[in-house]
Amino acid sequence: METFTFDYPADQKATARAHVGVVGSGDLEVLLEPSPDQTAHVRINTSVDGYGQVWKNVLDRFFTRFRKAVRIEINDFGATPGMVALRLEQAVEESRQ
Amino acid sequence: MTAAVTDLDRLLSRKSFIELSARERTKALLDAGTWRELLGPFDRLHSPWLEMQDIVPQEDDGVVVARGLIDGQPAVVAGIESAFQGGSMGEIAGMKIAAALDLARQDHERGIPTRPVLLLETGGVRLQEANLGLAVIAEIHAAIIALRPHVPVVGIIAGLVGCFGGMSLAAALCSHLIVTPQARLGMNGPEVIEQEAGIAELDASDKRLIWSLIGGEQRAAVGLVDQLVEDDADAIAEAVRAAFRAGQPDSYRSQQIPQFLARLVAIDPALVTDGPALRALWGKGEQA
Amino acid sequence: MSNHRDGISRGQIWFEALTGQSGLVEQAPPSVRCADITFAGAVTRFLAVVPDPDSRFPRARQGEVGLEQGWTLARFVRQAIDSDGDGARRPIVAVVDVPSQAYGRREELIGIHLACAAAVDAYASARLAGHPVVALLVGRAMSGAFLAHGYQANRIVALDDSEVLVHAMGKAAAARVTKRSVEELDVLGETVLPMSYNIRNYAKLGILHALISGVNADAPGAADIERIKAEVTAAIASAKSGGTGLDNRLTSPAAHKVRAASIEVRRRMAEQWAAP
Amino acid sequence: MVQSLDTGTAPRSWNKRGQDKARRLAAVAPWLSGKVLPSSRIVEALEVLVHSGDRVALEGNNQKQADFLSRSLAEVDARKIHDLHLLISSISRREHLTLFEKGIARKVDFAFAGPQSLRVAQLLEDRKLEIGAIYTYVELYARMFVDLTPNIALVCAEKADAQGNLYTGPNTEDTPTIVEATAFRQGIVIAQVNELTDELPRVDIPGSWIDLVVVADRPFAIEPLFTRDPRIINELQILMGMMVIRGIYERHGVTSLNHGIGFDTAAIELLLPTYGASLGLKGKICRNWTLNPHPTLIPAIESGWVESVHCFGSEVGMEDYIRARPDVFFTGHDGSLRSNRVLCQLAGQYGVDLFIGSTLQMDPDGNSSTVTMGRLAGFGGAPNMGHDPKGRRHSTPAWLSLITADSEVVRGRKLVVQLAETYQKGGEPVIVESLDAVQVGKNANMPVAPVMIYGDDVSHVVTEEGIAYLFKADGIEERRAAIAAVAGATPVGLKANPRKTEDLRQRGIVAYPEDMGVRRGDAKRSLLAARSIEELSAWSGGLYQPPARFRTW
Repeated sequence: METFTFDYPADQKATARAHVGVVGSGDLEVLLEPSPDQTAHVRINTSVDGYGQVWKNVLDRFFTRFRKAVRIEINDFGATPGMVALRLEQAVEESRQ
Repeated sequence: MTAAVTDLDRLLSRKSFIELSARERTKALLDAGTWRELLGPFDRLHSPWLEMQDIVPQEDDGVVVARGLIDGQPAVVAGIESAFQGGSMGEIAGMKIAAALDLARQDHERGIPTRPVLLLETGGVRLQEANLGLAVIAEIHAAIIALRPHVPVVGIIAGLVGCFGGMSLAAALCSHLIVTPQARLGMNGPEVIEQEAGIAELDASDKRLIWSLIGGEQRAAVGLVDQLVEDDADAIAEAVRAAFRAGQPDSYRSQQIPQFLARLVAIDPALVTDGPALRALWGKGEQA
Repeated sequence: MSNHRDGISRGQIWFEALTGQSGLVEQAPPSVRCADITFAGAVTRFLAVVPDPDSRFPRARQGEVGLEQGWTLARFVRQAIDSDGDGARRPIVAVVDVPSQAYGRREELIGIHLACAAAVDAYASARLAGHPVVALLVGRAMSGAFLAHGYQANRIVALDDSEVLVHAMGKAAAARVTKRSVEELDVLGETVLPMSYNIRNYAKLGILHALISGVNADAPGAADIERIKAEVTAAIASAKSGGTGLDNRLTSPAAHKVRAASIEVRRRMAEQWAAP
Repeated sequence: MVQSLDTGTAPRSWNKRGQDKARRLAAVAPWLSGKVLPSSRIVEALEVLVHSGDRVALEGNNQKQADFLSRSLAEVDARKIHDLHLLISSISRREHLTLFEKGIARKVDFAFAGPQSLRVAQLLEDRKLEIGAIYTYVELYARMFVDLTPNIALVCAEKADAQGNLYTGPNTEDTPTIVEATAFRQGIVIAQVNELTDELPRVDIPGSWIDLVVVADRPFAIEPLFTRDPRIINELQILMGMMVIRGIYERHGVTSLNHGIGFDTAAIELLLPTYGASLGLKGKICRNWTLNPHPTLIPAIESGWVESVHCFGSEVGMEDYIRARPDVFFTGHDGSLRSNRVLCQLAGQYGVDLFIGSTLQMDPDGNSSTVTMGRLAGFGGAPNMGHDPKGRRHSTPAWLSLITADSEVVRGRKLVVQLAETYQKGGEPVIVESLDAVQVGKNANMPVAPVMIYGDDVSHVVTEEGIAYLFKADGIEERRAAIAAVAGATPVGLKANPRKTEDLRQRGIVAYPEDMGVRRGDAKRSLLAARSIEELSAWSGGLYQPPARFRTW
């Protein structure tokens, strides 16, 4: 198990929270909630070690499109980057509802 | 022709219950618009033991407890998420269920008729929390038995993980147990039996055999569960409502001691080794 | 392993030592021993599951809790509940040395889960009806077998002995499943207390009423027996003075330390229970 | 030559092959009753009928296996019979390689070695096995009619009669082709059958093409290789399936097609009756298929999408369903499926608008391969269908829609679509700088790298990120940029230039889900017409009877 944290600049306020996914094989759980400061904070617990750079790549791409001040917590059980991106999108979509 | 079209619509619109996550399952059983989760993921009550063993936790520890109404009456549904650690019972997961049952009992003692439902999709004790998993399962048993005189405790095993280990005892203690054909109910999982007793005792890879021994249809055919329902969320929700409307059973299966002891005496262990053999003895028509 | 002194199990040794009887009952399988004796001035029912090499069910010959054992335990406990009626509720003592539930194809087919649930039901019903129920751990208290025979007691007491252990899975199997060596499991158990196979670590979970040291568990002498009788008597008295639930397992100082999460779950769920 | 007539030497024989065959058959004649050889004599008979150095065609494709004959061949005395040259479409059973370990065979020409690919690589390294070439199925059979005509064919069928007429049942597959190549050039054809019978349900191979029939010790092995359990289909595969339906099938009006096996394509099949119907596409796309009878196609068939399906082979459990749908499937007068691998491959090559399949690796140029380190898996049929056949002359709207050149003389193009999630489970990128196949090819001394589908044949690449319409790309640099634009967080994808990507999106060379009106949030399993094997069975009205391993009830 490995833990990473990343911060990204944010310029929009978030209001709602969202939870998607499950910590099952090839999947992950995403908790998204408003962050009090002008920054997006991401914390990742992953079962697969050694993929810090890939996580950064996936999040870098996500935060080029997403600019809200959120706290995102991820519990990952070996999801592919594609699945991670999909769950992040779903969390954003759910937080809009 | 019309019939065929209706069939297609039915196939397309059918909502599989097995498909649903534990959270969605709890929603499917509660009256629309009444669902409210207790100790949800944002409460962040996750296992204190998994991270010590390098295992990623889940923020709800794999159990969803939701309150709401069933048929307009107060209810609580506890659903086990089988995708997380095989639906295993750790300290928090198990305690969420035990606490929900105890709070439901306290409701009844105060005159609030809270209806309890358990979604039992579990391999049993979470090995990484071994003794605490076992301890909370004992507490779940105690809580079901204490609550049962007040209100039927309805259990559901939908599939596909099945209900095994100490939680199979919890299933057996429920006032009313609903299964689908995809469900399995047994104390020891097939793999464990193969491991402990050898492949000659049981070939765990033979799925047809496994379901013929402990699958939902077999359990229903020999009267070890109360109701067999197709894997359809609406049908299961209706079965739950009907179970509460029907009220208390005449007797609990786990208290039919003379009947089952007599049945055991009548069994020749050399002959009764497969599903059909047991159906011949205990099949529909013959009551315990 | 399971057998001591001429193939007699610890469960049987202690059952006989405490009751002075074999506990064999006509019309019941010899693997379930039951005796009512006058104990500390009151009729008390003792129960044990012991090996029976001639059992009709081959997977339940070494002291496992199987179909016959589950239903028979239920029968003996239920009998005590029914016959005591409104009178004095006799104490029930489960002498626990159970290596496992019975692992077998027939057992699953015929419903070992229900047989064990029947025993659980009976013990819990006895407790709720006001019988002081005490579990005395003299050997292994494993997994589903312990759930069926002992874990519903108001009070659990254990001998402090290396062969007394509570666990969800045999050590070798657990090592296999978790992909660890047996030695690694032991090391892990020192930090992850619920994983431990050591009864002293189990005691730290706060579930035990008493851990009794200095007793010869394999071949108890007269002093050992008197000592345990006194401990069981004390546990019965404690059970009588407490409630009929299992709440006491979360109230000990040890539980507050190690099971803080359990306590927190109960506290916060109660808070959220009623609509906001 | 004329001189030799004058010298008085014996005239040249023009039937040496026939005479040789007659001699070999004469040696076993005493054991035969009609054409039937007692099963107990099979090893003995093979030791007489087969000669060292012979080319032996062994029927062993993905599904149907002449396993009694292959097991028997592995038991012959290697001192008597050795150095055989094996022609086999699929190396899939242990004993296929035992032949090489024992020295009975030395050389092999094959198309696929999935289950045995590790051992093939090992035997190659140990110099116990020589590879003639690795083929697509059609290619291998083509050479049987050119320079690799078999001396012996070992084939299998369900039933035979006393005259040697064969009934193959629904798994006709490769049998007619192998038998034809052997029988008509004086080779010996031996057929194993499950049973002898007086009356066959239908005749798939005439008895005059068959020399020997032997009853197998047990029914021939058959594997459910084309069954994909819908429970395992995940939301990414659904998302990609939605993009394919929207961005390719609808866009190009694809009416005839071939699907590879895989969960991605299974997802597409299960999305047609739901997502496809919601787009109003029923009847407009996906009408005619060249495809094994995938159980996941059942909902599309039942809801009226599918006009016809021609099959390479059959699938375990689909027999009764196919029998009950003769308007859709090619069936014999006995009611059961008639499959034919070569003809279906040909149909898939020339007759359809589109091929779509998943790949395990793709390079920046769009070359793809399922070969990974240490495995020599071969190709099967994918490359045969996964290319643009330049000999095609008929046109369809889909074929014409890929024309990009502006000229009086121009041809259309087949759609060749490669599906790839950017990363495999386990964290390996799928889109890579260099294919493993390049190194594997070098290690195995292959003259060219074992590429499955060449990049210049690929018209579309689909990942969970989006679609690259490669056929529209102008030049190699733009192709690469389009692939990089859908390569996600892979090293290849990270090199994508955002400005170039934006330009490609503007020009319709790259499309992301939002560009084609696909909502990621809609990619839910509830969108599948069937979410489990039992639901497939329900769709079939109980006619589909899944094998035990797929049963969860």
